[in-house]
Amino acid sequence: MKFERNTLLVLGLIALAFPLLVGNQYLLHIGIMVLLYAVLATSLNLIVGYVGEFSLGHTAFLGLGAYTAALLSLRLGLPAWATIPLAGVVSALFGVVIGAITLRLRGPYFVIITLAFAEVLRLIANNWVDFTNGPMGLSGVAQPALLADASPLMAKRFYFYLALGLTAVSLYLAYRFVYSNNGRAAVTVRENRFVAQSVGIRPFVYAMRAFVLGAFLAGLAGGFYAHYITFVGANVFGFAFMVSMIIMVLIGGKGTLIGPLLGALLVTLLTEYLRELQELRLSLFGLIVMAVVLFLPNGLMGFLNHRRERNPSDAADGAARAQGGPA
Amino acid sequence: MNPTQQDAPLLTVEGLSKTFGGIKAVQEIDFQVNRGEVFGLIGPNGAGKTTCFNLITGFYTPTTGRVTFQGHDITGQSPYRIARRGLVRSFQKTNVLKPLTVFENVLAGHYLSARQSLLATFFPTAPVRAAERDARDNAARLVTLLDLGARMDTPAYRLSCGELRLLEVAVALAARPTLLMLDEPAAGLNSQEAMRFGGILKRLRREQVPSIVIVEHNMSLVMDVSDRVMVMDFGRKLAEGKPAEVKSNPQVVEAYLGRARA
Amino acid sequence: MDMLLQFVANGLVSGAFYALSALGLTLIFGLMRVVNFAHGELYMLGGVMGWLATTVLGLNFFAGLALTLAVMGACGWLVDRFLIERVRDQGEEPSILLTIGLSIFLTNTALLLVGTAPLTIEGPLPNKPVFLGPVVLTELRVFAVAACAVLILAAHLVIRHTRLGRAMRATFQDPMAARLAGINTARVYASTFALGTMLAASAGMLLGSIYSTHVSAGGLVSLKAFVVVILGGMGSFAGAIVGGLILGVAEALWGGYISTGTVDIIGFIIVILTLIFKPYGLFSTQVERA
Amino acid sequence: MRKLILAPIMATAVMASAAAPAQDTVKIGLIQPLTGSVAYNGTADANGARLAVKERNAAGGVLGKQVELIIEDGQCSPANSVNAAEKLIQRDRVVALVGAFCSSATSAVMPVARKYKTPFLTGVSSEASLTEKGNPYFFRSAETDALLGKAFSRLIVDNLGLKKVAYIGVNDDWGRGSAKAFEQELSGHGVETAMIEYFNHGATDFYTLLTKLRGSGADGVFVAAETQDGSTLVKQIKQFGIDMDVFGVGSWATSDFIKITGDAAEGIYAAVPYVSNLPGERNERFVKDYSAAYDHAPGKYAAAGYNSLNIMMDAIDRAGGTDASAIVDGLHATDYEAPNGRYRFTRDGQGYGFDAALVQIRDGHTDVVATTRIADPRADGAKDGQ
Repeated sequence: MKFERNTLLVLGLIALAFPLLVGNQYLLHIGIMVLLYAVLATSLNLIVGYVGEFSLGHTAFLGLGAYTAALLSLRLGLPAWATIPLAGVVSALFGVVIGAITLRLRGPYFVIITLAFAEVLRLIANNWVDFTNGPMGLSGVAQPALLADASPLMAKRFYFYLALGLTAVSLYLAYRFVYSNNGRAAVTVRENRFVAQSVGIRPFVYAMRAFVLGAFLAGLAGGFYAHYITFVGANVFGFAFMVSMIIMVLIGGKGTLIGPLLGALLVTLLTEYLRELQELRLSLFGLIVMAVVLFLPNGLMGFLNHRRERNPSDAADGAARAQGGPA
Repeated sequence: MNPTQQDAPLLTVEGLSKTFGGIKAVQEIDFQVNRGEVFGLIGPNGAGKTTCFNLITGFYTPTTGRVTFQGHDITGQSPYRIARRGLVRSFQKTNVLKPLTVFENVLAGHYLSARQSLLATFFPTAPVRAAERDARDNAARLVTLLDLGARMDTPAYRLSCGELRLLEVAVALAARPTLLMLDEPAAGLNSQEAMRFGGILKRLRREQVPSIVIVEHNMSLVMDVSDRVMVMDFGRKLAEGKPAEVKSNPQVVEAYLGRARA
Repeated sequence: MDMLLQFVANGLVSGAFYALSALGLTLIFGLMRVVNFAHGELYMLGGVMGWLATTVLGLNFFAGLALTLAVMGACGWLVDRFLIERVRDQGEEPSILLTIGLSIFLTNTALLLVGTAPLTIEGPLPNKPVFLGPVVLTELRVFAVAACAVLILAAHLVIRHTRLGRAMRATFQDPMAARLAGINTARVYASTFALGTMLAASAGMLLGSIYSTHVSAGGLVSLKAFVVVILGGMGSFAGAIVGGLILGVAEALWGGYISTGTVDIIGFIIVILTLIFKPYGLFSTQVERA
Repeated sequence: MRKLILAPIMATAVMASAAAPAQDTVKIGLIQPLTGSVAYNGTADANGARLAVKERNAAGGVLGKQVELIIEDGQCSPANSVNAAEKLIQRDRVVALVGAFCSSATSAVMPVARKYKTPFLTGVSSEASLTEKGNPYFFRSAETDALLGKAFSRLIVDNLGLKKVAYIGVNDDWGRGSAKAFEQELSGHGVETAMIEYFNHGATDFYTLLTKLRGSGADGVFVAAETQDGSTLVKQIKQFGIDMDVFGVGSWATSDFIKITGDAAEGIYAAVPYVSNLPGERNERFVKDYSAAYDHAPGKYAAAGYNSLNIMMDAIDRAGGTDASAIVDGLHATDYEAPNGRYRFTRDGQGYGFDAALVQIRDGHTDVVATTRIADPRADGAKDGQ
């Protein structure tokens, strides 16, 4: 817990300094994408890692957030500081409805029903032309007004800090959730439903809370996506985003807060730098994904924690906990 | 608390039956557990003890019968509701949160005392923080109480069988039960470990939870800790009474020894 | 009325094709519980192999099919032994991620090797129309439906009446007990995966001869196949057939009377409704555990 | 642990600085879908582009330097295309961008190009509104759906003599746009509309659609579909025994299409901006070079890639340097002799003046029935206003 918090703080400091040290806008862009994916992976991790169910429909919330922000911005002219939180709220509301239906199922059934929801939303977005502009998509989503006269570099820095802010909010909420009674209840449900019920936990409630929180965060990410990319089409509901998120969470290590961040960083950099290999890159990417499953079954964090457990110098963290140290 | 409630039995089971696809697993069981009492439930394998446990704690729904806990009818309620009333159980097959440490397991058991809204989760107020601190202090205390202090930060999957049993009791205790129900807590322990477990149980009774129902195979352990004992066989109640009385009951002797000879 | 008949006929034919393309998944997902996202890619490889065999090697359709089955069966066996075996009994996550990785690898490697152009496989029969009253079919389609029936029957017979089939049923009911009874479960798993792969590949080749195929055909096939398997109740061949037919007819009617642009939505809506009201498939008798 | 996180960032920084400019070549970035479901067309476009650059370099390049074409895979996804654009502009320091293929992806790249003041030309994306966004860096050397519809409606009415037409399009921006544009134009010529239906990309079974088509009473059917979908659809139209005039847009007038469609392709019409047997010496040369390089004749997208690169390289030459505004001016001054006519741009950056052909497939070959010119939309608008 302390280890996670300290690592997160250090990462946050590095991220804060990053735009000031780096003037290259491509790197800033990659940084922004890493942060966007960090929010997405963190939100998915709440479901995969803490509810313990494998959702393949998480893009539903990314897409809902993106469309909400784009429509509010284009139709009602709302500014980004209003559309992005509203995107989260709309996603969370859908999260309540979808969660209430899907969380009654488990295992492969849950996997498929969540995927079905995302696909239904994708098809609606693609065909409800009057509302979503169908396959033509929503283009020209406004960027924040204060960027009107800013240089591209300033704009990039602004978006970076905006994304960093969202990441910080996401991690704060996730951290609070995970290290509270709620998160412990969710983990208890994940690990053993019988124990959970016998100590008074109503399993559905905690699965639901984590699910809705995940939906909210993914919605925020969607809202940010709409304003940063400026174009929203039905592909935000698509399987491609889902695959990226899943790979990030599992490569990084589910059920940890740092894991998804590591995953977002590694996978985004990997996909960008594999560009050098042109046509070979996706084949190689597929192989890397398989290799991670086979050789790092608990993701990078699992690997590192394993190392850490063997390393006695890190045990101090544990000792503090044994004395009932405060949160 | 008014005196009538104080004197009334803590748990009353009346006419409890359960049928699984035509097989009568439990038939017409009646018994009461009083406040401050350790109640033993014994019987040969397949006698229906665990089913009885599951019926009382809501993991199975009774076919007929009534379960009353502290004056409330809890028949057929969900397990988590029953747990919230103060009736907390452990399991026959070890059920702990394997990848979590001993401390984390026990902390997770403190769920009820640290419940909070989502808002309070994200923006904790002073009372929420205090509750959280209390839960942590109490978890550490419980771990020590159950002689697991040295294993505080060991993941549960590394524990020995005996330690797992203790951990399970600690998790159940964390939920602050009024009545603790233990399902074969000494299964898999050797006699020495079982003796030690008996000692811990007595300490618990003094310090933590006065009322306990215990299902056990280990006769000497049950007879040692229980105030009263009920014997089951083939889903029915065979006998009930003080340990010494039950021990000399011919039917009980028949049920245990008769079958052992056969 | 004529329209309705034709819609239903279309739906039944495409439903049979859906069932066919989902058969492999019925084994791999339904029985083995591997959420196989590479299913569509195995189907695609069947088509590509079929194209290689018939066009490049110049074999006739059936010789090509035999070759495809042999190669793909071996591939399936290897995939199971070297990949799936290592994540068996670890829940869905590792196998989903593994098969997603596999599908990315297969699609893009196939793209590197045979390119992006659509590929046609010379079918065994001409695609001339056959008129049954107001209903139009083609010989090749009738053949494909028949082939579909044969494959389903064959797979059914294998599972019901062979030693391998018995071993399979025992293994999927209780792997531990099967192992104690002397069944080499690792071999059973690999054989099942190989069989599933062969079914997927033969569907890919057969349907490739009716339509055409290309290296990125897999994604859509996977999605529809999951719909079919879920509708039919996991692991049941009869269920897969009914699931396929339901999907086919529902799509035909939706496309016929509502709109063809939104036709994919109906399958997912049926899946959602099925899982809400009959959580373990339309024909499953399994009850929910406590 | 922390080292592990920092390492890739450091590596990134090092790689980025290593890529800093020592411009001895003129770099142009091309974004196309090279993987995924549109990869077939994107690859054709990239092939055409490569050929254009190779030819130009053999003839001395532009501004006395060799041209370096950097091709990135945008997968037709807005986010990935933006990633590719950022990489091309910021890391590779390209002086101009071409591409993105799908209108959605192009639409997402446009603000990036504008932000970095990088000239951006698409040779494919046909969504009409792209050139109406007032983006001064954006140009389109392709027909819009509306322009193509306008150019062909008269031809189709005259040559095919249709009274009632059904419209079928792939359910994406291009398919919907084309179906709508042709429907509008043909209605203007008094052609009745029997039905408008869309199908999803990758669909394999069109029998339901065809049942509706058969019942619609149309005497002709317009189809907006790419090679794969179009071929399957056309085959099934013939299987279904539907005897209607089939005409459409898409990369149909290619040997690949004819090869995979077989006999079913006989007699269908395609309205295309380019077909390999267009008359003229300029086209003959292009077809010969392209066939030599890739073993098959170029289609619509190969020509689009070839033309867009040539237009961009011409503009850079005219600019006399790599300054963005000079290149933009150079693009405005475009008067490019393409295999399919002369390209010029309106003030909005919309290309016009090039030819488009109505082609019929006969005996396994493409037959040019008639050609028409994509008119200057402004001139046309003025005429309509009278």
